[in-house]
Amino acid sequence: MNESSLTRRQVLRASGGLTGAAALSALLPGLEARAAAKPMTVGFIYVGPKNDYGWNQAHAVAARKIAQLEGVKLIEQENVPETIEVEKVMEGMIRQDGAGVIFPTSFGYWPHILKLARKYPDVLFVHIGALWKEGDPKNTIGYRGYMEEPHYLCGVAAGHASKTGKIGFIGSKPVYFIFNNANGFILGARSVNPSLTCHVVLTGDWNNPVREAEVTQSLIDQGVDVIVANVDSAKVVIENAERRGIMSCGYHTDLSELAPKGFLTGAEWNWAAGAQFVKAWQTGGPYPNLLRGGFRLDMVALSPFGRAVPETVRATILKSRQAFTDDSLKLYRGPLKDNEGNVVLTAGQVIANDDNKFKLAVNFLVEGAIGKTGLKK
Amino acid sequence: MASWKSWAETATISAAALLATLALFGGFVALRGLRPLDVYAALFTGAFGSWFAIEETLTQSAPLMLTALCTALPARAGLLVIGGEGALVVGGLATVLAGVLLVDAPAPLAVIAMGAAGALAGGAWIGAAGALRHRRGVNETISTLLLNYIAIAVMNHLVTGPIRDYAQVLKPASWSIAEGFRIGDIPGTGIHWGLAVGVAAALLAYGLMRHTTFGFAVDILGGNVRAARMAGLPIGRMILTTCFMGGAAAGLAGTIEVAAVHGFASSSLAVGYGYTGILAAFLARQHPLAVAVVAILLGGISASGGLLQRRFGLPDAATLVLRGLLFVAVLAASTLYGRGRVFRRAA
Amino acid sequence: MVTDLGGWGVLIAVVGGAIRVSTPYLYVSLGETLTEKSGRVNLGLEGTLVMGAMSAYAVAYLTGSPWLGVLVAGCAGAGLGLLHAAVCNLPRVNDVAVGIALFLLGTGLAFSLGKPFIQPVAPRLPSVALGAWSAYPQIRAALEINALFVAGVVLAALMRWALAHTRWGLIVRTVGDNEDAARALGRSVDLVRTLSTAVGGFLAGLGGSFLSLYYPGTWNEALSSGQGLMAIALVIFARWNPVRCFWVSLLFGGATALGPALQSVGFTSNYYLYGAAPYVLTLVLLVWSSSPTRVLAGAPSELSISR
Amino acid sequence: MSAPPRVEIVSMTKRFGDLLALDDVSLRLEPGTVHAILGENGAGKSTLVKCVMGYHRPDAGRVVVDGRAQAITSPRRAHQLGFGMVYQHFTLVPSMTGAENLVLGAAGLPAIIDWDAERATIERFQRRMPFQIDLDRPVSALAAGEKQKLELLKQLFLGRRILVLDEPTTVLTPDEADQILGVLGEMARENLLTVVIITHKLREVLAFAREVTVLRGGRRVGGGRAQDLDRDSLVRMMIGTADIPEPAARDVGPPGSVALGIEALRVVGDTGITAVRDVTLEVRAREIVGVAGVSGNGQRELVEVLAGQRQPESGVIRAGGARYRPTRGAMRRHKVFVVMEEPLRNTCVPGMSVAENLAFRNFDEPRNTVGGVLLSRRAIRRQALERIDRYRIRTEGPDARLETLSGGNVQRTVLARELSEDPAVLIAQNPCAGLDWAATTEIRSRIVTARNAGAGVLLLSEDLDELLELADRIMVMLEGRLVYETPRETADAHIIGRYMASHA
Repeated sequence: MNESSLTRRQVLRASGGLTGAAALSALLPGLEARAAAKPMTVGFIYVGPKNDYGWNQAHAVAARKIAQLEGVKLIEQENVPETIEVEKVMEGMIRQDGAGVIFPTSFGYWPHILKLARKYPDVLFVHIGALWKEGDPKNTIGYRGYMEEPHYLCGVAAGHASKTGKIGFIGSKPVYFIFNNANGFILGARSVNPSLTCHVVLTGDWNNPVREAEVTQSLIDQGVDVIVANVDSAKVVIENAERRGIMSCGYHTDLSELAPKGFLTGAEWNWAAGAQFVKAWQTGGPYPNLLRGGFRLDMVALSPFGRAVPETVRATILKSRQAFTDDSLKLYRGPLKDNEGNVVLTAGQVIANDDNKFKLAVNFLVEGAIGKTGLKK
Repeated sequence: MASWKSWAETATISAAALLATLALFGGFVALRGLRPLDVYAALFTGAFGSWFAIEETLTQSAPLMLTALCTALPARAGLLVIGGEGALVVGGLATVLAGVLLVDAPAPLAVIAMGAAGALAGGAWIGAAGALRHRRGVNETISTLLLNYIAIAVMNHLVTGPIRDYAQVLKPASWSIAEGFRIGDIPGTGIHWGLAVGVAAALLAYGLMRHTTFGFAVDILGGNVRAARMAGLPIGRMILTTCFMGGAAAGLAGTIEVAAVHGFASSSLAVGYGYTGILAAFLARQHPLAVAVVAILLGGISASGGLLQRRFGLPDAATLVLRGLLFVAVLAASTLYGRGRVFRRAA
Repeated sequence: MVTDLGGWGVLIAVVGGAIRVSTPYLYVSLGETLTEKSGRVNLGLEGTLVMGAMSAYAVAYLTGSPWLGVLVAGCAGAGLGLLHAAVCNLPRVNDVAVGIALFLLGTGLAFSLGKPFIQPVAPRLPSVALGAWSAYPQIRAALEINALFVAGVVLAALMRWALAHTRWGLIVRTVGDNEDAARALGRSVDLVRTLSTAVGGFLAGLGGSFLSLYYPGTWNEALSSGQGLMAIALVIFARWNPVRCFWVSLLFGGATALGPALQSVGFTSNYYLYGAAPYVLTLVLLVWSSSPTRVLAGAPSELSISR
Repeated sequence: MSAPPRVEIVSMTKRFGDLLALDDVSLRLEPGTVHAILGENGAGKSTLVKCVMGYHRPDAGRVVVDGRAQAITSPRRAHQLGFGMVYQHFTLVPSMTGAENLVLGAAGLPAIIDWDAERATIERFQRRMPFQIDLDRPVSALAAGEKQKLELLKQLFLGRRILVLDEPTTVLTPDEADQILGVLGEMARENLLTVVIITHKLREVLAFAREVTVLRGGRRVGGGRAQDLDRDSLVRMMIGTADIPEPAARDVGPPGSVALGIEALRVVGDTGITAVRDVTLEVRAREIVGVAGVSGNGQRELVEVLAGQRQPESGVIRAGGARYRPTRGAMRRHKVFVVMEEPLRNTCVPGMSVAENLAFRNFDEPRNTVGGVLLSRRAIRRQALERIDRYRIRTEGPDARLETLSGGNVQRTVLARELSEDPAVLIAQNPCAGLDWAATTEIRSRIVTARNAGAGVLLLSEDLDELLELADRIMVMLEGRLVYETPRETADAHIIGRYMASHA
């Protein structure tokens, strides 16, 4: 029923030099054509509380926007674990509430989505991991921003701001996107100060405030003076950093007001494309099954600068952002060594920013990182 | 376990507790400006109102039956074990290891071996707490609580390193078992075979406790350990056996989670089935058959939780409140046993 | 300028972490000690702690006064304690089971009522800079102490003294050690236990307010990682002695801080195992100190778990 | 010290459900007298006292103190009026020191206790007392007699003027009883105290009381000045015309081979203190060996070891000549059976049915099972019906929960279980404690019958009269040791009593 053969490459090829939303709109004629929008119930499933100042809130914000679409009714369910329960929740939304589009917004929901998508071909499942591959059901979409790009920009800010030459990255679980983000942060910082080091510490949980706070304190005791946290909600880390008088970068959503003194900037999602998928589904228009992108497709964003970032640095960062947007800046480019001295990329080797396969396989931390991925090389 | 009179007594008191719970929960939702009757109706619809709802309820209840036995069986011998969560986790881990080791075995054999491994690991886990209790006098409630944390930490450690499947990008997870080893749904339903395992375990436990000399001996032990010693019963063996069986049931729940739901071990094994199982065991007054019934009731509460959220905007924790109220009410009502004159008169 | 303290840094971080992390442990263990001294076990302090954390945060946010939040947290805890006591006062009700029930109910209520307060930022409790003398920021940070911690230390000493030197202390111990004796003295066993459980709940509520209003200083549903559940183990560990509760809490805080401290100097593997250290430690000490033939020394004899 | 008040109890009536526990009982306590309230278990003695002490609220009746009717709504009110009670089961707090226990009950106990001042007061007080106790040791470390003395000391320290003693001699040796009751009698004569003794023992009444009130079935059935009453009339009043089974006659003749042998047994108690020290004894078939002793001298631990409820530290137990470890198989092989006090606590499961409780010994024998594994509830029920009938257990039926039976019938249930299978060894510990006259007589008679049938009986009892009536030999246990032995023929209560009190 849908023209779903559009792959990511086609999307990108088609979008050419256009940017972000404009490119997307061009792709989705339904949006312009204003074809009769079917009434549609849209279900959002969150893995935690939807106002967590973090991951779930970023999705809840998108959900609010989608709810404003014509004919759309929003239903939501929070704190759904990545077990059979999410299958039952999705089925409940379909069968009890008549949902036509479902946004299960946790990475680990994917296998459960695949199972149900085959059973309910009339329902669109939009997942926030870019895991769709040929052969997966056509009524599923994977989309996700390249968060390492805004992390690179945060790193630039951190590199300028750090006086000790030590910065910190607090991660949750050892999965590839956490390490991409860490690498982006470190590469950005070392682009300013090549001798800078970054402690990479994993808490082991998506959400464990006491351990997050304790890691923050310990890092600060080690002399770290800029910190970013890749956990479900970075609130605790940023507040503790602010209290100890060091600087911090945000994640997921705009956290600038949590740290009026020390907030530099932050890496944010832009899940707005979700609305396009809903419209396409309502109107029978085409949609991609896999959509990945960074600044170029407007799928990530940068938080407003904090007081601690001087104008000159702001300009540098914005320039880098523009370079991501026009694809002139590549995150991974040779020569590049990992933090154990192994050569990852030789001089002249460049990884395209949309090389999804490379990024999914990232199992190393770049030079300057103190810490291990624990992943098999 | 006795005559129809005690059944009638149990039924009456349980019904009273249930009504009190609903009344209190009605107050809770009324404070949020909702009409209690609407919420009750949604509770029922979400739990039993359609075949789909019933399927969901039964699916949710399957692991609860098994983890409830983890508390109920040792409780019959007088021990308060709260380690179902940990036993489920180690059971799941053992299942994965068995499935991966036996990758070339014929599927039926491998499934049986995985079940045995899960049961054995869970049984050993809680059995260890039983042994510590008997040999060293270590309070089993506290030791099993600690063992929960330890099991989850060990599982997290293993799936982020030693047994991690690095091809799996979703989350740190173990190697997966072969697709052919997955146990599917009961034909014609959307309910996986775990339900059958749960019901079978409850029936088996009931038969053992009610109709064998071992069950009788356990009743003596649970009723009065001094009387059991005086009767020369092998206390240590009985404690170990009941703890092992309880742990084995929870371990089987881990097998089910791996073999029917996930296909691998990950932090998604520890989502609270063990703790809800404690509740189920107490609501069932540690009776193995009642455990199955209560598990379905609790499964229904979980199943309808989604509907309450989506229809009324109630927070997800409302089901937790409902379960907590139910638990408090049932415990408070336990004071009524033996009070009603009707139930004391000769039959 | 920050000085690199190397290995000493780890030690200071652990000590600082012990002080930061120990306060909730201290309050729940003192509360549980009092309750158990009166002959009851309250396994529901996790629910009380979470409820305290939520209500403190909510009230601090709504009124702008963190200390009012602390007070309300205590009252919420006392309320749950009263409920525990009221149900346990009924004959033939198992207090351990009631504790588990209130664990569910308390967390359920806190999560339900706390939804609107996950996002807002509430004013935080002030701290006292005990380390101002030091030139090292690490030491200054480690000794930045909240009044609740100081109050907890004083309370531990006070409770120890009160159990031996006040009328109430003697009465609580009597009720916990020999119900018949208490009745013979004309004391209401139920009343004493009710009050002890309520005060125990009050203290656990205060412990929760420390979590949400001081450190880590936020409210969300993962805020407590079982500090309340551990209360019962801590108390056994401390042999029902309030002053030892303080040391045991510090030990637990230190064990919790050890992992992050090691991670931050580059030992970044095995973090899950570091995280389990407090539990393994408790289990080992429990096994070591228990005996199959005699009751735990110091245990109140009316306690259901020590029989 | 002021004189004790004049107390009148008028028309006291108390109902528990259907049971009329106290029916219009009146009595007068003259200041400075020793007044005995005599009656069987269940006669209403404790109910009466508990009404006066403020534990129960009477349905009718009043207490008049010095001419003024007082509503005694709580024990504290009773204490204020000067009533104090010494219980059969100690009401001392084991983990506290003697001094703490003394101070604990003080009416005007200040919120903050000045221990130096309190200690000085206590020392001044104790110097006036006829006996001394180390008040710095925790009560758990005191011997039974010392605890009883401390209990008395506490009452006097607290300024109680009307002292109620509940069965005071169950935990005192005859000499201690003589001493303490003597002291109290002395104080009463000096008009410092009024003493009320609750008892079912005639000896105490006749030896110490000036006034007697006899209760039966909740009613006052007689009384008056002790010197006007004799033993027989008191017994008649106490027991009435109830049908009392005849005591079984003791077969004479030499005892048989050794049924139970204990060598150098050491046992550690709950608190880690050695409770039984190097006990060695033999019980022969057709013999009852009695062990006397004040409660708390290791008897409980000894019985627990023999019953399999406790592990001994060292020592050997033999049954029928062979090494005996109390496992189920050995119990069955050597036919070792046990009857203990407080059966609901020690030997039964209150929540299980009578039939189930009757089957504890043989539920796993072929006749009660199907294939040795499955339980035949029908067979167990059949066995119960037969035993209920033979042992005259009064119950609603075999399916009634054991806890619904009266104390005597619970103990009959235990006897039915323990005596039905021809015991070779019977361990009995205070088997009649707390039971009424009829049950007591019947149980004693069944024990003698078992002996006559060939059992070796080890009878540990705190009731010296019971031992003197039943035992063929009597030993005395003190602080975990057997310190005296005498055959029945030469047994003398006073000599035994002295050994119960100390090594003399």
